[in-house]
Amino acid sequence: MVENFNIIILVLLVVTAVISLQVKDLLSASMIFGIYSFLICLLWAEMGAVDVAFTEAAVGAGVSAVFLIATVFNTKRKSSD
Amino acid sequence: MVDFIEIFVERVVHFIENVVQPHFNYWSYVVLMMIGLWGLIAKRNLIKKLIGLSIFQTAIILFYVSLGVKADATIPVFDYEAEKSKSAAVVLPAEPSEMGGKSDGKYKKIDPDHYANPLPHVLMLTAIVVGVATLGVALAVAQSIFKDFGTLEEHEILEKIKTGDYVKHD
Amino acid sequence: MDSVNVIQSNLPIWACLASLLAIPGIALFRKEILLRELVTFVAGILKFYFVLQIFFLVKDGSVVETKLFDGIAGINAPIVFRVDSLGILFALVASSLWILTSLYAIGYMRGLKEHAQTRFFSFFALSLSMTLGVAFAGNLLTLYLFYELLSLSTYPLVTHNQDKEARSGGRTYLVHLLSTSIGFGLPAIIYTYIKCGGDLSFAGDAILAGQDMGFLTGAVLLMAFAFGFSKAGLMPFHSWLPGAMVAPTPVSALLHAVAVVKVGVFCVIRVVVDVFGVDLLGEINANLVLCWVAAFTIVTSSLIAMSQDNLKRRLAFSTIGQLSYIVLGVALLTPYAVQGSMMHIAMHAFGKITLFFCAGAIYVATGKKYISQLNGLGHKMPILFGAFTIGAMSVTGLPPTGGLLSKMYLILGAADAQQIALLVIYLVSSILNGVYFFPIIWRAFFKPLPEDAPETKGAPLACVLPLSITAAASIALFFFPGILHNLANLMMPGG
Amino acid sequence: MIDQLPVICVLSPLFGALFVALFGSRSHSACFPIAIVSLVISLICAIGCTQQVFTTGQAMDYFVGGWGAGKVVEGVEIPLGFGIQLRVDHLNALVLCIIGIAVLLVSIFAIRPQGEKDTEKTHYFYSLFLMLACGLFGQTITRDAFNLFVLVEVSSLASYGLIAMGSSPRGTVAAFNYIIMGTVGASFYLLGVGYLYLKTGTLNMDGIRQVIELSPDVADSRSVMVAFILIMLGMWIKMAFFPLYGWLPNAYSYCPSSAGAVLAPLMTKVSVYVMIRMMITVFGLEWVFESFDWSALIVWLAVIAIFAGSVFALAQNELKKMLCYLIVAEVGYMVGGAWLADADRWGLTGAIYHILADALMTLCLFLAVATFAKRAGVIKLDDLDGLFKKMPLTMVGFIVGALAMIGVPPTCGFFSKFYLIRGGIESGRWEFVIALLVSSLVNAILFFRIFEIAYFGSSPPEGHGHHDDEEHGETTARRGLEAPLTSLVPLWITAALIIGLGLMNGQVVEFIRKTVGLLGGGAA
Amino acid sequence: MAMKWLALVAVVFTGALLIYGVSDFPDWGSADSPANGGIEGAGRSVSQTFIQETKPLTHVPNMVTAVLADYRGYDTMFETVVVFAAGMAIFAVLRVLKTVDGQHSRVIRDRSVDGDHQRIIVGTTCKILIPVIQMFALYVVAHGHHSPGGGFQGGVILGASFILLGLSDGMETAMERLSEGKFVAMAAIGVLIYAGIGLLSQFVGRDFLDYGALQPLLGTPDEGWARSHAMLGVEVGVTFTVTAIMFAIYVNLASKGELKGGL
Repeated sequence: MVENFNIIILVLLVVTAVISLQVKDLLSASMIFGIYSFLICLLWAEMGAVDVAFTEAAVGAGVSAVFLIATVFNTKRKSSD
Repeated sequence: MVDFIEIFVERVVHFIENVVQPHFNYWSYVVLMMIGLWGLIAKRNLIKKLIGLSIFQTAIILFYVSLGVKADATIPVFDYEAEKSKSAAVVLPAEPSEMGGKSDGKYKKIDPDHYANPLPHVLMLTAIVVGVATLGVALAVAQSIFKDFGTLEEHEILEKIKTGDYVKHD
Repeated sequence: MDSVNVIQSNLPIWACLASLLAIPGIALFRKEILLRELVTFVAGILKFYFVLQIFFLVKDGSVVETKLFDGIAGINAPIVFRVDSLGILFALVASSLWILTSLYAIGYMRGLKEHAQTRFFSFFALSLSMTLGVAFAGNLLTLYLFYELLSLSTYPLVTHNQDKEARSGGRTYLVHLLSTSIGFGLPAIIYTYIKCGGDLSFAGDAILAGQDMGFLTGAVLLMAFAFGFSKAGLMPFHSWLPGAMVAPTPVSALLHAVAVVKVGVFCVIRVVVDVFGVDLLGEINANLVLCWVAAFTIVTSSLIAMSQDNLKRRLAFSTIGQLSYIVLGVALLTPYAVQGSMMHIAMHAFGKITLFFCAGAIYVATGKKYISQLNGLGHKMPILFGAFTIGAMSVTGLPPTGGLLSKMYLILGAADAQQIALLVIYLVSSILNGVYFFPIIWRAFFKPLPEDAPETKGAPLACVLPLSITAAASIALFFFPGILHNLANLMMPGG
Repeated sequence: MIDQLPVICVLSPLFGALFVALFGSRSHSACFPIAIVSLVISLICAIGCTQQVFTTGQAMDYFVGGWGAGKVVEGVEIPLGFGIQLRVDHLNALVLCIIGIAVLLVSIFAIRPQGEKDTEKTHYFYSLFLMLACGLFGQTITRDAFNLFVLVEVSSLASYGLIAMGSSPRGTVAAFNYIIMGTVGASFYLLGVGYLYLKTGTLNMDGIRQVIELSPDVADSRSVMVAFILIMLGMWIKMAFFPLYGWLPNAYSYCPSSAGAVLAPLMTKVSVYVMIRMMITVFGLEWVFESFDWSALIVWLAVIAIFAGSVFALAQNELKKMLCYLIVAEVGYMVGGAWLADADRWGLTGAIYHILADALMTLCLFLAVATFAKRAGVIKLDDLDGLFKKMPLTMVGFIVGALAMIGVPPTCGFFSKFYLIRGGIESGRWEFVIALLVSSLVNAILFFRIFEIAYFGSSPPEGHGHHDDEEHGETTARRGLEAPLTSLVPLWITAALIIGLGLMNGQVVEFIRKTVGLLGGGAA
Repeated sequence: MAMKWLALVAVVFTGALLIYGVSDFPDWGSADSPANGGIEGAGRSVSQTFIQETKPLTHVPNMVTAVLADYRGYDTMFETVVVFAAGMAIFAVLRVLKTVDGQHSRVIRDRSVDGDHQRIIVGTTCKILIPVIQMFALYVVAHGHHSPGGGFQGGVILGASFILLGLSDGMETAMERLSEGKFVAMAAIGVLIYAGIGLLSQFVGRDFLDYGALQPLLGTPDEGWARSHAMLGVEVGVTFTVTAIMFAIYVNLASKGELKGGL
């Protein structure tokens, strides 16, 4: 059971990473990056790295998404590529 | 023709079995890292570059964490019940204070394979925080660039530097 | 050679420091011109006094040594002074002429109301102490160290006038000297350093003595050294010397007739005598290459000198020729030739400096630079042109002047070495020297003065006095060559 | 007390930075004294450590938190690599002193307000400056691979701040590129350490080398090879080695002048030191030169770096940009020198000596150029005209630095070139020797071009100088423009050190040879 | 377009290099890989020592916190310095000290416009939520020894609560709670606490960050307990710094450095 949980998350991870880079609108890119952080936090929790997962959840999904959004609000939202 | 396909399938399965399978999880971090690196170089928007950079760093953290994984090992927090129930021989005091605080080394019986390796986790705590700190500074610099150039697209910025029409402070 | 007793004394350091200490003095009395010139003069005398002291120590063959810093690790190449007969001979010539030149410079500068004199005199003193540094160098590294510093400290002098020609002259001057010294000199030193296992000092027998070296490597290394020390003015790398004529005359007089160019030749002698050793070069006869390069330089420079109308450029090309006399003498390796070349350093120095002094004096007095304008000036300035004639005779090697002695030794050396072709070149080039000097004297004395020539005032006494002293000295050297002779003898026993 | 010195050396700038952040915002004048006191303490500690290592001949070990290898704590015998180890040995003692001196001199130089508009940010500047110093000190003496990564990040973050706080827009763009490249470099290094940890099980540098020497299958395993490549790649990015130097010229020429004066001499040199530390201590020179045997390729890369650096420097017409390309060439010297696989390790000795020499030379040049920029507004080459008259004292400092860069004997530049050329000849790498000679010629042309402009003025008067009626005697230079004392004193101290290091190179190299002799294969 | 191809080439090359390295890794999750089980002949494996000796040495069940704060405490101190340096760098880069009209104008937020409903819903929920978040953050810091958590996680959550306040009620109210002078001082004091504890053990005569030396000061039964309490002190220091700097970064990024207005 644990094995294919791993695989599902890995596939989702790769998908979110690629989308986050490809999507034109920076706000949604930040959102998807938040999801990416949250997913990788799940993967680590499954791998037994509880502390790292907790930090990634708080720091990655939480704060860095807020910083990205704050910057996008203060600059242009449309990205050319 | 048929046996040719069988041989081919058998070889692919064999290949997956003992080349990919044992190291599959290690390949995952390589894939993520390459996505991050590709985003870092190919993307023209500065914010996208930073997202690529963060993916690049989290991939490295994934590699480190997968170093310390042990099959069927619990999280690296010492739990009383498991140690107590595991073997009666381990006479564990209910509370360390009963022992007057002195440990007489009875815990040697702890089986290290039961717990995940804590060292990579410590290293990665540091790496995550360093990653956020760098992201914060990079975003601040990006905003400062936006203040001067009015755009975050790399090719437009280079254009403006060539033509020199950015805000010139005294 | 190594039985010589070594005297430890830091006289050489004092000799070098004498002119260095003058610099703060000069800077201090920036405003009072008289005091400043006095400081320069006193420094000159002090330096000469120290050099004389060392001379009395070295006269009987002993060597004065003193260590400044231990330089490179792993090998014994400390920065050390080691004064032997060759070193003291060159130091005597340089420091004695410095006194006369500083006197001359005071007159010249005051005559032309030159600008930035403080800078001029301080760098003048600095380059002198660097010259003495080269003279006293105890090993190849110290030699290279002071050689480099000399070319840097003379740059501000060469470009003193700070105008277009000074700039381009300075540029050729530096590009040539630095590129050859870094391009050829440094690798050569390092190759020797590796080949001889790290002992670069000139004491004892030659550095590379006993090394098995083929003709090719020996020749390439020798030429790398020869071209590395491009101050010796060997042909392809000589063009910095005419370029440096842009400098005011006292500079070109002392530096480019005596100090700088003689440093180049001095280094070549050190290389041949102390780095390779006469016998090693003899075996692999790599010295022939150097001989023919020097011979080629002599002939071509004499020919070019004939075509030059500018007086100072003609003297410059004649200097290149005379330098190659010395290089050729050393390259012949026979005792007579080496002694002749060492004596020629002194003879040529006194002769050529007189000529430069005269050129400067003419310029101060009449503002004329070109030979074609010199008609009839002999009657106006008889003493000046008299000294000019003596200087010319000394350089060409005619009887009453010392030049004859050194040339005679050189010719005898060439004969010893059975190099008849080189002997012929010696004779022919002496004739060529005459050919490009005597028309000037002829024009000055026997051509009528052009009618419209403005009333010319005589050259200042401070200029005329030194040139007459040097002229007298070159004659005196003919009658009492004793000092030079036994010094040269010490360096190369026999003959 | 003596054996506490290594930690105090790292901590005093940290405490300085904290106090500056605490009290600085209120009174800007308080920043400078705190900074000076903390840096003087760390310099004293650095010199104390060197003295100790020099006299006892032994390296100074220090285990943070008391977790010394082999020490018994509470009945538990502590293995190597349990805690974090610091060690001051022959190699990093001198680097420590050079950093201490450079940082102190630049902090004195930076007291006068930048001249840029935001003088209110001096306390941020000093706080970042001291943290940069703390990071550099820590990087030099740490003996733990991961700790080195954290300290690299500390000094990099401080340098990102220092570069980006300037007022010039191009500076912020350059800072952004520098952040990206610096983080990628540090991440490659981290990945390399991860690969190493996976194969050797410990993070302590000596521990890794023992495992590599101990078990042959680890030594020639692929992942250790890849780990070495990754660490090298990371460090080459940090030190701007040839193919990866894109960020350096803009970053160091458009940043505030006093920031440039501290970053240019130190950041790249400490990265070179880290590379050499990796080669000697973590992998061992035998492993590097035998089983990893790519030294020919890397020396060729270094040769290209030297040529490219020199040629680009020649093509520049901005003064600071030119010096930055010279730094790229100097890094080529050091990497090339370190990778000459010559028997007696003279190339490596030359590279280590060149770290010290080049730090001082670059410091001297950048201090002088910063003073020109501040006092006389010199950016382009031809703004320099007539500078000899306007700022003769600063010009003297610049000349000493320039002569050292060309490699004129008494200065340290000549001696480091001497050892590098010797290493080059003995290892038969003639292309490296030729590259060194050509680049010193190009340096000569570069700097004399500057002297000419400064000496003659960009357009010298036509005709012969002395006939027009200049007034007699000295043309009094306009004294007004001469640099203030706070920028002259550091410049002249550096110039004196350059000549001093040159003359003292005998003892210095003996001292360095002990490291190379002890750990390297070559004879001492 | 050239950049795209360059990126592809670089990515493929590094990817191949990394996978080439992966080929002789120990198997996934194997307990006796060099990292987990150590190499015979090279002394006791470090990570096994961590697992077996943390309980007797420091009485701290959570091995990660023990390694983080005590054994490799020097690393974590510099990590806090990294966070502090990031804060200072952001201030240096973004902070606009002289506003256009030359003096530090303080914008008084006009509370008259209360009518917009969005403000009411978000305002009230946040008013209830923020105290709970802060309580949870302090719990995380305090329980770092027994359960996953510790200085960094707690600090970030505490910082996030202030950011939430800034988002919901506007930056002024958040700045009133935690003004610029306060959080810069807070950040500096956090690192000072950390380094101070380390220095304390040096004053007592043992090495830097050797918490065992604090046993006489803290009056604990044995050195292990002293280490456990000192670790808590260090975690508190880290929390201070991380909270202050996270809030500082948000405040600067949101308001482009003028520290007023905000998102």
